[in-house]
Amino acid sequence: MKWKEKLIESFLVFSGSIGILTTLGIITVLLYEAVQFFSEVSIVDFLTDTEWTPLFANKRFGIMALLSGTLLTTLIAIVIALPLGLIIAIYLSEYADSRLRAYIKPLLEVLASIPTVVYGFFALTVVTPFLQKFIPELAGFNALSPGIVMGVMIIPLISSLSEDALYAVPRSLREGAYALGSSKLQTSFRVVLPAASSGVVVSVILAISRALGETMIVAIAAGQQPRLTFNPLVPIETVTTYIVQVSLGDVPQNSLEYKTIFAAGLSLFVFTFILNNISYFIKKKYTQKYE
Amino acid sequence: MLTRYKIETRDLHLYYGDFHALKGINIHMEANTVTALIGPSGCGKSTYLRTLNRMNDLIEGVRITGTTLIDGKNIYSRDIKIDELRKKVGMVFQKPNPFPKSIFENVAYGLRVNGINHKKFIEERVERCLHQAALWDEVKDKLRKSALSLSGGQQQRLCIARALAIEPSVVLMDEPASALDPISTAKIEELIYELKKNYTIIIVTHNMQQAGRVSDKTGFFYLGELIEFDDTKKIFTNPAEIRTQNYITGRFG
Amino acid sequence: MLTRYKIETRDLHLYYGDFHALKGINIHMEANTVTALIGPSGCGKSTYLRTLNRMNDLIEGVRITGTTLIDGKNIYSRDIKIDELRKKVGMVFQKPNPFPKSIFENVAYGLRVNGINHKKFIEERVERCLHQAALWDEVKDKLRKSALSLSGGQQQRLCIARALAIEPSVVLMDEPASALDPISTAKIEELIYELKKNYTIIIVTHNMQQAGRVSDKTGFFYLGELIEFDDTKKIFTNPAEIRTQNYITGRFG
Amino acid sequence: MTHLDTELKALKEDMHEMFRLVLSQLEKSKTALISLDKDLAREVIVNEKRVNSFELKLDRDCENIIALFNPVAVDLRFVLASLKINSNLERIGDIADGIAKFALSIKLMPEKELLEKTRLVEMFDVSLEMMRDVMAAYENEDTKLARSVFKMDDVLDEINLNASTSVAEFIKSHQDRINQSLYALSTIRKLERVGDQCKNIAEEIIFYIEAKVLKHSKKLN
Amino acid sequence: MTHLDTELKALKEDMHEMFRLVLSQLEKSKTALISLDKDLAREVIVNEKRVNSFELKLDRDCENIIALFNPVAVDLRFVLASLKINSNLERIGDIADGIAKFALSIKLMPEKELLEKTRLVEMFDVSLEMMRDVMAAYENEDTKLARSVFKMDDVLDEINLNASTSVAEFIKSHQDRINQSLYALSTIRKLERVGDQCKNIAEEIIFYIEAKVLKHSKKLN
Amino acid sequence: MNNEQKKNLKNNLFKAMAISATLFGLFILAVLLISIVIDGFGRLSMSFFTDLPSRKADQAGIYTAWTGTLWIMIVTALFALPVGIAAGIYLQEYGRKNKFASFVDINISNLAGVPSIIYGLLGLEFFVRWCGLGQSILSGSLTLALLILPIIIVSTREALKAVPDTIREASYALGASQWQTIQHQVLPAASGGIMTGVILSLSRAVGETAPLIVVGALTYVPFAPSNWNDSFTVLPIQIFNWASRPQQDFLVNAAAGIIVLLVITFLMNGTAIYLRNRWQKKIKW
Ligand SMILES: Nc1ncnc2c1ncn2[C@@H]1O[C@H](COP(=O)(O)OP(=O)(O)OP(=O)(O)O)[C@@H](O)[C@H]1O
Ligand SMILES: Nc1ncnc2c1ncn2[C@@H]1O[C@H](COP(=O)(O)OP(=O)(O)OP(=O)(O)O)[C@@H](O)[C@H]1O
Ligand SMILES: [Mg+2]
Ligand SMILES: [Mg+2]
Ligand SMILES: O=P([O-])([O-])[O-]
Repeated sequence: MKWKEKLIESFLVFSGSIGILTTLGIITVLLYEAVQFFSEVSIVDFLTDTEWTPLFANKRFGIMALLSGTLLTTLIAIVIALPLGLIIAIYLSEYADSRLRAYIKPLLEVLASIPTVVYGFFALTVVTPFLQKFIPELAGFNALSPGIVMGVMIIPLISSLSEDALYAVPRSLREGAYALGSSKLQTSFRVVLPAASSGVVVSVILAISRALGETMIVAIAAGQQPRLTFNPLVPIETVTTYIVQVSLGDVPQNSLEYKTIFAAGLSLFVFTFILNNISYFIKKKYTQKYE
Repeated sequence: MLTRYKIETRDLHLYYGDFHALKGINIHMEANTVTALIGPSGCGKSTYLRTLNRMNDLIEGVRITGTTLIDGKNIYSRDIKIDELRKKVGMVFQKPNPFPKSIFENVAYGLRVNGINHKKFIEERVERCLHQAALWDEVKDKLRKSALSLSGGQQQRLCIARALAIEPSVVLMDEPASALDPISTAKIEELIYELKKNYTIIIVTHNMQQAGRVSDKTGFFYLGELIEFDDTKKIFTNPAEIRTQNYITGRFG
Repeated sequence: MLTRYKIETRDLHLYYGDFHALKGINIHMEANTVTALIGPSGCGKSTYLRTLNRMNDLIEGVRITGTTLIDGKNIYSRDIKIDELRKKVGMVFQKPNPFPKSIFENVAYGLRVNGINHKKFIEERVERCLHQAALWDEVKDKLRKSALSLSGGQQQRLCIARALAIEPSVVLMDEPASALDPISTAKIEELIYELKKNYTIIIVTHNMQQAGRVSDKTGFFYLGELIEFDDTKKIFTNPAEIRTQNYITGRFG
Repeated sequence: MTHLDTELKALKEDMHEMFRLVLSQLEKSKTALISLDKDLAREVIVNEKRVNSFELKLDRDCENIIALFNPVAVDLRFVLASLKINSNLERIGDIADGIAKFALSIKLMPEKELLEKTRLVEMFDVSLEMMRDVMAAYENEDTKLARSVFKMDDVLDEINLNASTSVAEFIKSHQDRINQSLYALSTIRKLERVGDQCKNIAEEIIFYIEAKVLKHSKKLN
Repeated sequence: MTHLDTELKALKEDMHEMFRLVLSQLEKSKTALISLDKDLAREVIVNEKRVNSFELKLDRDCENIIALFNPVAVDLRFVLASLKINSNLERIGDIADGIAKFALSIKLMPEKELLEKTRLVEMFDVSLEMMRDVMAAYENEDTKLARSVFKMDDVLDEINLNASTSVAEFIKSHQDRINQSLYALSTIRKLERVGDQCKNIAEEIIFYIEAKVLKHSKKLN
Repeated sequence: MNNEQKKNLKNNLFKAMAISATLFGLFILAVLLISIVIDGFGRLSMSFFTDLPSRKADQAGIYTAWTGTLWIMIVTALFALPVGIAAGIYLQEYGRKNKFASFVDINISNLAGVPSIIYGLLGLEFFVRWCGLGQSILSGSLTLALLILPIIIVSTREALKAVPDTIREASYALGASQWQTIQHQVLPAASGGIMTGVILSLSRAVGETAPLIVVGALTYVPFAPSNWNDSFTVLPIQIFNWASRPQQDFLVNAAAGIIVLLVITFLMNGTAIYLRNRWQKKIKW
C-alpha cells in the first residue's frame, strides 16, 4: 500500500517537471542554434537591416522584414477582433437571455476550433477574391485578407474569455447598480466591465499572442515575400511563414540557412514569452477578488 | 390612490412562471418605522421585498397582480419610471457588494448615473452619507482606496451609504447582516436604529433575535402568505397565530 | 500521560509561519459532554479545533508546541498514526460537504478506505449511523440516490452520519449549522443533544444562542487566547472575565 | 421534543414539587397552631430551609433557561410566570414558617371561642383550598380553575376585615388571653396574604396561558 | 450606545420613578396614620392605582426586553433583578395603601404612649431610611450601601418581636383603645414586611451587580 | 432630450451594434462552411478515402493522410494523457503552495501561449536530430504531445480545482490518505472535466499543421505508415499541399479534405461539449 502510493507520487512529480523540461528544451534549442547563427551574422545587422534574403545568393538578414509582416497581420487581426469580440462579450453576458447565450457562445467557439489550414484556404479562395472586388489593387497574396480572417478566428478567443470574466462578476454587483437607478448600459460599462477588466485584458493579450504565432493562414494566403512595409495590400512574409518555407525546402542541416529559422523562432518566442508573462501576472494578481 | 401609509400593498400575487410565490399579500408600513419580515426559507420574504423596487422585473417569467402604493402612487402603473422608483427605494443586499472602485466612487456612483456631475455637490453628499452610515471616521483618510480593501462589515456600511447617497425615502434590506460576524452585525443593527429617524426601513431577516432587536413591526411569511403582521413586541410575546408562535419558538415542521 | 479527561490540551501554541495563532491554550473536556467554542472571527476557534484531529498538518508552515492528550495519549507523538487519530476524532464541517456519490456510499466511504469490505457489515453500519443521525426515515427509500439531491439540512445530517460510521469517540464540528436555515439548525442542535450520550462533542459556533442551547461547557477565545472556560450556564449568566461579558452581551470592540 | 421543551418540562416538574412542599408546610403549620403541636411546628421551621433553597434553585433554573434558550412568546411567559409564582410560593412558605413560630410562642391551646369568633380555621381551610386549586390549575394549564380562586379570596378578605373587631371583642372578655389573641390576629393577617399570593399565582397562570394581564384589573372573571 | 443599552437605561429610569412613587406613598401613609390626616390617607389610596399600573408597565417592559433583546450575563441579571424589585416595590405600595386604610378606619389620633411603647414611629423611620438606601444603591449600583440595609432590618425585627408584648401590655392598661392597638400591631407587622422587601431589593441589587446570591444565606455582609 | 431619453437611445444603439457584431461572426462562419462544402462536397467519394496521393488531382486521395492523422493522434494521446493528467494532479493536489510548483505553474501557462511552430523547432532539433528519431510518427507525436500537454494540464487542474476543498478535508477527516482521497473522491468528481480537456486537446492536435511541417512530415508520402518509425503525412498537411498548388482541381481536393478534417474536429468538439454539459449538470456543489 505505502510503496505503491510512493511510486504513484514519484510519477506525479516527474510529470510535473516535464513542463519545466519543455521550456528548458525550447530555450536551449533556440539559443544553441541562434548563438551559432549570431557568430556568423552580426546582431546589429540582424536588427537593423531592412531585407531578409537568406535563401538568395546575396544573403541579407534583416529580421525586421519578417517582423513587420507579423506585426501587420496581427494588427489587422486585432483591429477586427477587439471591438467585435468585446461587444459580443458584453452583449452575451449582459443582454442576451440565457437560452440565446447557450446557443450563440458555442457557435462562436466553433470559429476557434477550425484548423488554421482551413482558414488559410478560406482566405485565399474566398476572402481575397471578394476583397479584390472593392480594392482592385489588392494582390492575390496580401496581408489584409489573412489578417481579417485571423481576426475572425480570434473573435471567440476574446468574446468567450471576456464573457467568462464578465459573467463571473457577481450578480449582486449588477443588482447593486440597478438598485441605484442605473440603466443596463450604465451598469454594463460602468460596473461590470471595470470589474471584469483584468479578465478582459488577459483575453486580449492571449489573442494578440495567438495572432503573432499564427502560421498556416499567412503561409497560405499572404505570400512569401519578406518586405519591410505596412502596406496591407501587397504580399509579405511573417516570421512563422519563413520557418515553414525553410522546413519545406531541402535545406541542409547545420547550414546557415537552417540556423536562420532558429534565430527567427527566437525572435518570435521572445515576443510571445513577454506577452504571456504579462497576462499570467495580471491573472494571478486579480483573480479571486470576489471569493 | 389614497393611503395614509408610506407603503401599502393590497392583494399582491406574484408568480414565477407557474409557481405562485406570493399569495394575496396585504401589508402597510408607516413612515420612519422599521419593519422586519421573517419566515422559513423560501416563504417569499425576499420576493416581496423585491417587488417594492421592482427588482423582480429583472427576472424572466415573473407575473404580478395587485397593487403596491408608495407615497400613494401605484409603483406598477405605466407612468412610473423604474429608474426613478429605484432612486426613491434604496436597497441593501445580503452580501456586501461594493463596486470594485474607490470608496468615494462607490458612494458617488448613484449620483453620477443620474446625471449629477457637480464636484462640490458630490463631495458633500458622499461625506454626509458616509457620516450617516457611521463609516466616515473609519474611511475618511482613504476615500480613494479600493472599496474591496474594507472589511465585510465596513463594506456593508459602505453599501448602505451608497444607497443613501441618492436620497431614497425607503430602504430595503435583504438579510443585510447574515454574511457578517456578530460584531459587525451589531454595528449594522445600531445603524438601522439610527436611520429609522429619516427613512422607512424594511428588513428581511432569518435571525429572529435580529427582528426583535431592530424592528417596530414584524411580518411573518409562510408559504407565500403573510400569516401575521403586528407590533414586534406583540409578535414576540403574544403572537395571535399559532403558526407564528410555532415558528418563533422553534417548534416548526 | 495521565489525565482524567477525554481530551486535554496543555500549553498549546500554534504558529502559521510567523503568525502566533494560538497562545498557550489549556483546556480539557470530559467524555460525553458538549463543549462550545465561541469568540470573534479569527480568534483561533477553528484552528484549535483542527489541532485535535491534526487537520492543520495539511497546511504548510504550521508549527505546534505543547501537548494534546486524547484518552491520555499525546496525539502529536511519533507513534500516533494520523489516519488512526482521524478515525477516532470525527469531524463535521461548516458547509455540508457530502461526496458526489450515493447516500449509501457516503456513509460507507470511511469504512472502505479503512479496508473494510464486508458487505453485510457495511450495510448494517450505514443503517445504524443514519438512524443515529436522525436521517434514516427520510432517506431509507433512496439510499442509492445521489447525496447531492438532499436538502442542505439533510446533507449536514448525512455528513454527521458519515463521521459516525467509523465509530469515532470524539466529534468535532466547525460551525455545523451556520449554512443552514433555522429549522434545519434546530434539527442539528437536537441531534447534537442526542449524540452527547455516546460521543464527546466539540462545536465551534459564531452563534452565541447556539452555544447556550447545546453545550455543557463553553470556551471563549480571543486573539488566540482562551480567555475563559467554564460551565455554559456560568458563562452566560455570570462570566468571570469582563472580556467574556463584553463579548456575549455584544459590547465588544 | 426540543431541548428547550425538555428544560421547560423539568422546570414544570420542579415547580410542582415546590407547590407540594409549600402546601404541606401550610397544612402542617395549621395543625401545629390549632392543635398546638410544637414538634410539628419545629418541623415546619426546619423545612423552611428546604423551601428557601428550592426557591433559589428554581430561580436559578429560570434564569438559566432565559439566558441559554432565549425563549419567546408562550415559552417566555411560562418561564416568567414560573419565576413569579416561585417567589409567591416562597412567601407562602415564609408565612407557614411564621405561623409555626407563633405556635412555638404561645403557651396554651388557642381558645375555641377565639377560633370560632375569628373564623381562623375556616380561613386556613379556604386558603389551603385556594392553594390546591392554583396548584392544579398550574399543573393542568386550567385557566377556569385558576379563575375560581378569585371568588374564594373574597371570603378571606371578609374574614380579615372583621378580624380586628372580633379580636378586640374577644380581648375585652378574655383579658388573660391577650397574647394569644394578638397572635391569632397576626395569623389572620398572614392568611389573608396567602390568599393574595394565591390570587397572584392564579393571575400569573392566566397570563402565561392566555397572555392576558389580570393583575390589578378591576373586574376579574 | 447599543440599542439594548438604550432600553436598559430607560428601564432604569422608570424603575427610579417607581422607587420615588412608592417611597412617597410610604411617607404619606406615615403622616396619615400618625397625624391622622384622613385626606392624605385618601390620596395614598388613590395613588395606589398609579403604583399598580406602573408596576404593570415595568413588568411588561422587562418582558419585552427579554423577548426582544435576549440579554445575557449582567444585562439579564439587571432585567431580572428589576423585575423582582418591581414586584417588591409594588408590595411596599400595597403596604402603604393598607396603612392608609387603617388611618381611615381609626377614629382617634394614636395614643402617644402606644406609639412610644411600640416604637412605631421609629419603625416607620427605619423602614423609610432603608427604602431610601436601597433606592440610592440601585441608582448608583452601590453594593456597599445595599449591604448596609441588612443591619437596619435587625432593628425592625427586634421591634416587631417585642410588638405583641408591648401591645398586650398597652391593651391591659387601655381597654378603650383595643382597636387602635390592634391596628398599631398590624401596622408594625406590615412595616416589618417593608423591611423584608427592602432586604430583598438589596439582595437583588447585589445579585445583579456581583452575581452573588445572598437570598436565604445565613451570613450577610 | 432629457436624461431618461438619452439613456434609452444609447441603450438601443448599443444593442443594434452588438447584434450586428454577433451576426457578423456567425455570418463568416456560415460563408466559410458553405463555400467549402460547395467547393469540395462533390469530390467526396469512397475512392477519395482509399486513394494514395497522386500528381493528378482527380486520382489523388487522402488515404495516407488520414492513416497518418490516426497514427499521430493515437501515439500523441499515449504520451500526453498520462503525463498531462499526472502533472495536473501533482500541481493541483500536491504542490499547491510550494515554490517548485508555482514555478512549474508559470511555466505551464507560458507554454500554453508558445506558438505551435516553436514546438516544431523543438521537435526538429531535439527529437529528430538529438534523439535521432528521424522524421517519424514518433517525432511528430512527441512534439504534438508536448504541444498539447499544457492544455491537458490546465484543464485537469481546472477540473480538480472545481472539486471543493471541503470534499478533500471530509475524506481526510475520515482517515483516508492523500492518494486515497485523490483516487476515490477527487478524480471521480473531476473526471468529466478532465475528459473534456483531453478531447479538446486531441482535437487541437488533429488540426495542427505547422509544427509537423517543421518536424519534417512530408507533403508527399506514397505509402501508409505501418509503425511509429515510418515517415508520414497528415490531413492538414495534405490540404496545405493541395491548397498551395495553382491548379483549380487541387483546390477542390483541398476543399474535400477540409470537409473531412472539419467533420473530425467538429465531432470531437461536440463530444467534449456534450461531456462538459453533462458533467456540470450532474455535479452541483
Ligand atoms: N427566480 C426564481 N424563479 C423561480 N422561483 C423562484 C425564483 N426566486 C425565488 N423563487 C421561489 O420563490 C419562493 C420564494 O423565494 P424567496 O427568495 O422570496 O424566499 P425567501 O423567503 O427570501 O427565502 P430565503 O430565506 O431562503 O431567502 C421560493 O420557493 C423560491 O424557490
Ligand atoms: N492557513 C493559514 N495561514 C495563515 N494564517 C491563518 C491560516 N488559517 C488561519 N489563519 C489565521 O489564524 C487566525 C485564527 O484563525 P481561525 O480560522 O482559527 O479563526 P476562527 O476563530 O475560526 O474564526 P472564524 O470564526 O472566522 O472561523 C486568524 O487570524 C487567521 O487569519
Ligand atoms: Mg431571501
Ligand atoms: Mg472558523
Ligand atoms: O495554428 P498554426 O498551426 O497555424 O500556428
